[in-house]
Amino acid sequence: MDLDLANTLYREMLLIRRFEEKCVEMYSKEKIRGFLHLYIGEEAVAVGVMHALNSEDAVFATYREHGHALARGVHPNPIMAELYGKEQGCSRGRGGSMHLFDAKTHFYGGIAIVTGGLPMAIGMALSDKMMKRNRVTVCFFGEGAVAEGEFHESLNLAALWHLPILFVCENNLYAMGTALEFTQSETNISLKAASYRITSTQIDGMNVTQVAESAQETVRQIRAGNGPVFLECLTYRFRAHSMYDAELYRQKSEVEEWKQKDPLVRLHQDWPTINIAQHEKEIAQIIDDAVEFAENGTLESVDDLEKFIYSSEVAP
Amino acid sequence: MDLDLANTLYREMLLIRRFEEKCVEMYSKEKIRGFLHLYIGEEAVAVGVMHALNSEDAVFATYREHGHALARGVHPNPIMAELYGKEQGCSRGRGGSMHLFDAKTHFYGGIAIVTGGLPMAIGMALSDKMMKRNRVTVCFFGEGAVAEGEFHESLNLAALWHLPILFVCENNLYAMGTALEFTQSETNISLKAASYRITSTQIDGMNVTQVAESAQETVRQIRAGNGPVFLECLTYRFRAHSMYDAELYRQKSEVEEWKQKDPLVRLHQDWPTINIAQHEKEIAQIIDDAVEFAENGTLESVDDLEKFIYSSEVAP
Amino acid sequence: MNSTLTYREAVRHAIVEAMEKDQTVFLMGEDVGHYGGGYAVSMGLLEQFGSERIIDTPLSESAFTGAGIGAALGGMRPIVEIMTVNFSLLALDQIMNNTANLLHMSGGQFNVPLVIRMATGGGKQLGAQHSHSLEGWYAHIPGLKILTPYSVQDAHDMLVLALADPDPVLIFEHVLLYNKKGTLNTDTPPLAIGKAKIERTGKDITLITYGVNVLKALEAAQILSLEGIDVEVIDLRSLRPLDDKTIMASVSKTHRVLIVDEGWKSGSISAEIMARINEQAFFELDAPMRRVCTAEVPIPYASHLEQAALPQTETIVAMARTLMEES
Amino acid sequence: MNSTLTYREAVRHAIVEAMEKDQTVFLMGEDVGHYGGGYAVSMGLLEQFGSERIIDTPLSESAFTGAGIGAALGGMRPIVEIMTVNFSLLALDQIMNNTANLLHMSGGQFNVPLVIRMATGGGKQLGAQHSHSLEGWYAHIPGLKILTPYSVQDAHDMLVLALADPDPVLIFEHVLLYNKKGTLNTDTPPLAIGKAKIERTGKDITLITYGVNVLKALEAAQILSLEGIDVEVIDLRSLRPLDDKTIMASVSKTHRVLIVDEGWKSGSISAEIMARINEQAFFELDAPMRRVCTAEVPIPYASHLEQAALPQTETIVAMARTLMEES
Ligand SMILES: Cc1ncc(C[n+]2csc(CCOP(=O)(O)OP(=O)(O)O)c2C)c(N)n1
Ligand SMILES: Cc1ncc(C[n+]2csc(CCOP(=O)(O)OP(=O)(O)O)c2C)c(N)n1
Ligand SMILES: [Mg+2]
Ligand SMILES: [Mg+2]
Repeated sequence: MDLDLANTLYREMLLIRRFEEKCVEMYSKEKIRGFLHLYIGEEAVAVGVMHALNSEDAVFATYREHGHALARGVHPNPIMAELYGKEQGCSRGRGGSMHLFDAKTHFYGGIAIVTGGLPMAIGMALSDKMMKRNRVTVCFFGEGAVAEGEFHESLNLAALWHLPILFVCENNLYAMGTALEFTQSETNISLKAASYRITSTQIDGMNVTQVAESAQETVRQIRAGNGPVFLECLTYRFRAHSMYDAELYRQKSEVEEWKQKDPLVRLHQDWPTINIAQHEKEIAQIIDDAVEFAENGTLESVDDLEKFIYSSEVAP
Repeated sequence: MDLDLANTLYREMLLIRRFEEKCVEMYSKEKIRGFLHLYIGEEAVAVGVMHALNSEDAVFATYREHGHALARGVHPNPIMAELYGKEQGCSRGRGGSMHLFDAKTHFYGGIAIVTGGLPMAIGMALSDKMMKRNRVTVCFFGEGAVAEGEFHESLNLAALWHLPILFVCENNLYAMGTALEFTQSETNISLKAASYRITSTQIDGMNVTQVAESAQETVRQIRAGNGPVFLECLTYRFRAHSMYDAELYRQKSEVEEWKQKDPLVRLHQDWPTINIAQHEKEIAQIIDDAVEFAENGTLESVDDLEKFIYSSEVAP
Repeated sequence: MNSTLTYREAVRHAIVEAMEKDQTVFLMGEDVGHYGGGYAVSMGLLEQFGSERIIDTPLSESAFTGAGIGAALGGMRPIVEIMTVNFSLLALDQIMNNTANLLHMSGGQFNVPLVIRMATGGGKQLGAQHSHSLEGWYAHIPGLKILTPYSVQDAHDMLVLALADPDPVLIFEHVLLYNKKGTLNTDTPPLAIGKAKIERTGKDITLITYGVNVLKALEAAQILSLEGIDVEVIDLRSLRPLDDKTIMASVSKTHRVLIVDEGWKSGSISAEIMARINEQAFFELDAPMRRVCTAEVPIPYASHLEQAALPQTETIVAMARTLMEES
Repeated sequence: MNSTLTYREAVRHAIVEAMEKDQTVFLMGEDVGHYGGGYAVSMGLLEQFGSERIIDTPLSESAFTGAGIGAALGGMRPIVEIMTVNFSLLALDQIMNNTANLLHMSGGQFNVPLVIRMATGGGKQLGAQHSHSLEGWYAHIPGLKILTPYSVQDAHDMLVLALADPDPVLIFEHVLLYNKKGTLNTDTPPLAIGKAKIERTGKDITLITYGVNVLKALEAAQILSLEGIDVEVIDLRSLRPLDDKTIMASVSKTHRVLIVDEGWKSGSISAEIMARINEQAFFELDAPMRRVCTAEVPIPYASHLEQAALPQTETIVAMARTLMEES
């Protein structure tokens, strides 16, 4: 870690933070609709992990993936345009908040079925192994996913087939309104992964330095052919699950406590010379540009509704 | 354990053995059709476990469930009639080998989707808990089931909800033709269960004494309100997976080795005074009766085909 | 007693009633407790009934649906809530292989009095993995009953009927209906499962639909009436069983058929209704039957695309006009 | 080159050919390797291609089907074998929510060249959890192509076509066909996906079917011809897309329609075909269209009940006679 890197990571986290704050604003202006799951509070995870990847690696995420898309390097403009439902969006406006996709950066979504992305990630890693590509596939999901059968099937395959895959569990303590203690008989998630003989660590997901360093080392291991790794990142979402959520299931004081661990504040404490004002300024511009880009975007023609059901035209 | 009990257990195992040998005979005479999964070699598991139950307890099994049905006390006549497809069969001839059901003995199948019975067993145990019935639900399945997502979802619920349920894994080393090492990254199955904080033990499934004693103790624990228990029984099937199986996936020598551990022989070694000849004689009679019963059975009228789609008549 | 309330409240009302009357009734599903339900149907019930009867399950659709079967076999009356129809795909093994099969394949020994409720349908810009309408698809499965309440009254009554039924019943609640207001009368007995309801009588066209599209159908009928086209609107209420009698009686009167449903066109319930009318009332038809269904696409997020994909009042009106011109 | 072989061998032949020609093709599924395949399709392939390309998966239908998607995205050409259609219910999340949706919901970025094969159908006394016919049901889902090879030639050709397709293709192999013998010609190019095939020309009735029922339909046509009823038999080959053109051309000739399929009647693919004929060729019809489907029951084990549940040559003949008498 050095100041340059600290600046980079800070800036990326700040981009996510400010981008999503803008999303909230635009949601209340009804520019953005549908479900909108914010990543605010959890920025260190996506930013720290993505930092360890190279441009060829593959990423799978969930419905809470604005942060992942941004950290992966998907341009803010097509993301904002996507949220606006415009054809300049990264999924042509068809996906919305829960279905961001970007072929250029190998960003495979934006899968909104909890654990739905894991089996696909397994297959991607399998193709890398079969094709002898020295690539890593990273798959993000919440701790709620650990109760789903698909999670277990996937971890078993990864271990059994010794695949080059990194599982990143964002343990933010709640699955919608259901606390971890109501979803898992074993609340130490990293132990669940270990039960598949997968190397598994629990780290502080509010500390981007730790995430970045762990990810770096982990990805190195995976590239070296040592098989899958599981990182459990302890984190917290500062906002509601989605835009509709009475937050009856947690105490305000708990939220406040976690806000003390804000990953941006934390990194700034460690690196007081980070040039926050400069970052804020530049990012404000980026976000203004993204909004402008989205505002100026066009709507996909309704005539194209049935385009891309198949690669070429096929009658039903 | 005393000689009486040894005689009982021996006799029950022998009944399964001879019953299934008769099934093979009748299969080659084409009296029985469809898939026929034999339990021969694994008798100690069902017999040992069922011995620990009382008549109110509930049992869920798989497609390889002749042994479980017999050990549970379902009468051989309706079982054989079922295999014959007769309306005197325990499922009126509609189920066949893979779908034996019997309400009287709380025998809930006969579920032929691997792990398909586990969620139902969870629900049964949940109903017992909610209704404050001091009952145990037992659920049998093979080690192949451990790779299925439903297995994990079910174990988690059992542990989380502290249910009065006994999981019995019949680890016979193969799932059809796929050896355990190809289906599990962690081949010690009892550890998988333990990862849910479920009390879990690995026992010798070829030794009916050990199975019966473990089950007894285990069921006592469950009835005492200590939550779910998992018993992994190490066992082996002496025959093909079903009637169609080239058995290319295992060595003849391996089969021969395991045959040395035949649970009937083993029990006889421990209790040399078991009256084998007498048992053989009586069981031969029981099986002849079952065959006669099945032969004399009648076919359900084709007019009743749509009966029992709903409890009362309903147009589609 | 008559009261005015929302569809959501009507469902909740039915749950509360049932749970107060019958100790064996309970609700389980993801976020039904602390969160108050994905669509807020069960808001407040955890406080009222406690966590033993309002059970927040982990994300385990297959296991908790299967647990519903087991609990039903064990004498309870579970109401399983699956948050959204797409997630029910994770539970299909339990729904088809076990729930639907069990009574028949056990030779009549084990009926499964299980109620499964789920939110269905598009229109809220939730995209391809949260907006499908699969109720017509589920209606293919023998052993299940498939209910699609449209009115506030039915939102309540169908849950009551389902809980009284000895067999598995799936109830599909359209996401756009939850906030709809209407009248609930709790004095008259509910209209039985399998009975369609004529929402508007007419003599020119039989318009058959269910769920949220009853609204659009009634709107369309209103517009068409100004043009002198008199549409009879039938709310199917139940997709399995289908009320052939009511359908055929109407067709014999109007001789023209228009079907509206939110499933994808190919293999939709509309196709099945057409097949039956063809089989049972062919010679009554003056013109080809027509249908307005959802475009055969995953529902897109962008509002204009989503609206273009779903049946609309205008497309219904246009199709009705076409239908009147044919002979 | 012409050779005589079984349907099973024809599928195997197509797999071998493809794997020899293209290093990215591989086969995965339960027991495809050491066991040789649940229905022995892949017998010997493990020895030929090794365990890296003939992959015995654990019992994890959802994960290995989803892994097929991922591998396809990663540039491989996976053939996923699901042993029996009922087990595919465990993979439906991956099949519908991901496989079918991905290209559209990603705005055209990610096509999924995945082939899924599975055994389907009844007739082997395997009971309610191993005998369903869900191919017509799957045909409801946009984004998928649904193929149902009947002939030995198609058993081979459809796999070739599927592997050449940029999008997901599901192939349903009827369990009763695996031992059927026939001729395979590998010189002529295969008939494209989406094209039906007229197996017998006739002028009185259009009999539309697919899969194992083509056999029964041809038998029925033979019997009916002795009575002077001349039946045209169409093998659909593909249930999605459907070949409307071939169907309508035939209907315009015969004016009478009989459809046979092994799905449960309500919501069957037969219903969809009826709906389309009604929409596209209504005025060509001289009589109501008729269908012979599977009884709406889980398939029972006992042979006489199973046979009673499934379409039979005699029931087809009887329905055709009825159809000729109507007008
Ligand atoms: C299979 C499935 N079931 C339910 C849902 C509805 N749902 C969306 S997010 C969510 C909670 C997931 O929690 P977690 O995995 O911890 O991720 P988080 O939202 O906390 O990031 C639920 C229940 C879904 N999308 N998919
Ligand atoms: C979901 C599902 N997938 C596949 C099958 C086919 N199948 C039947 S038994 C079996 C092997 C199961 O092995 P295991 O659980 O170890 O039980 P065993 O047969 O050894 O007793 C398979 C693959 C099935 N019945 N259900
Ligand atoms: Mg979470
Ligand atoms: Mg086994």
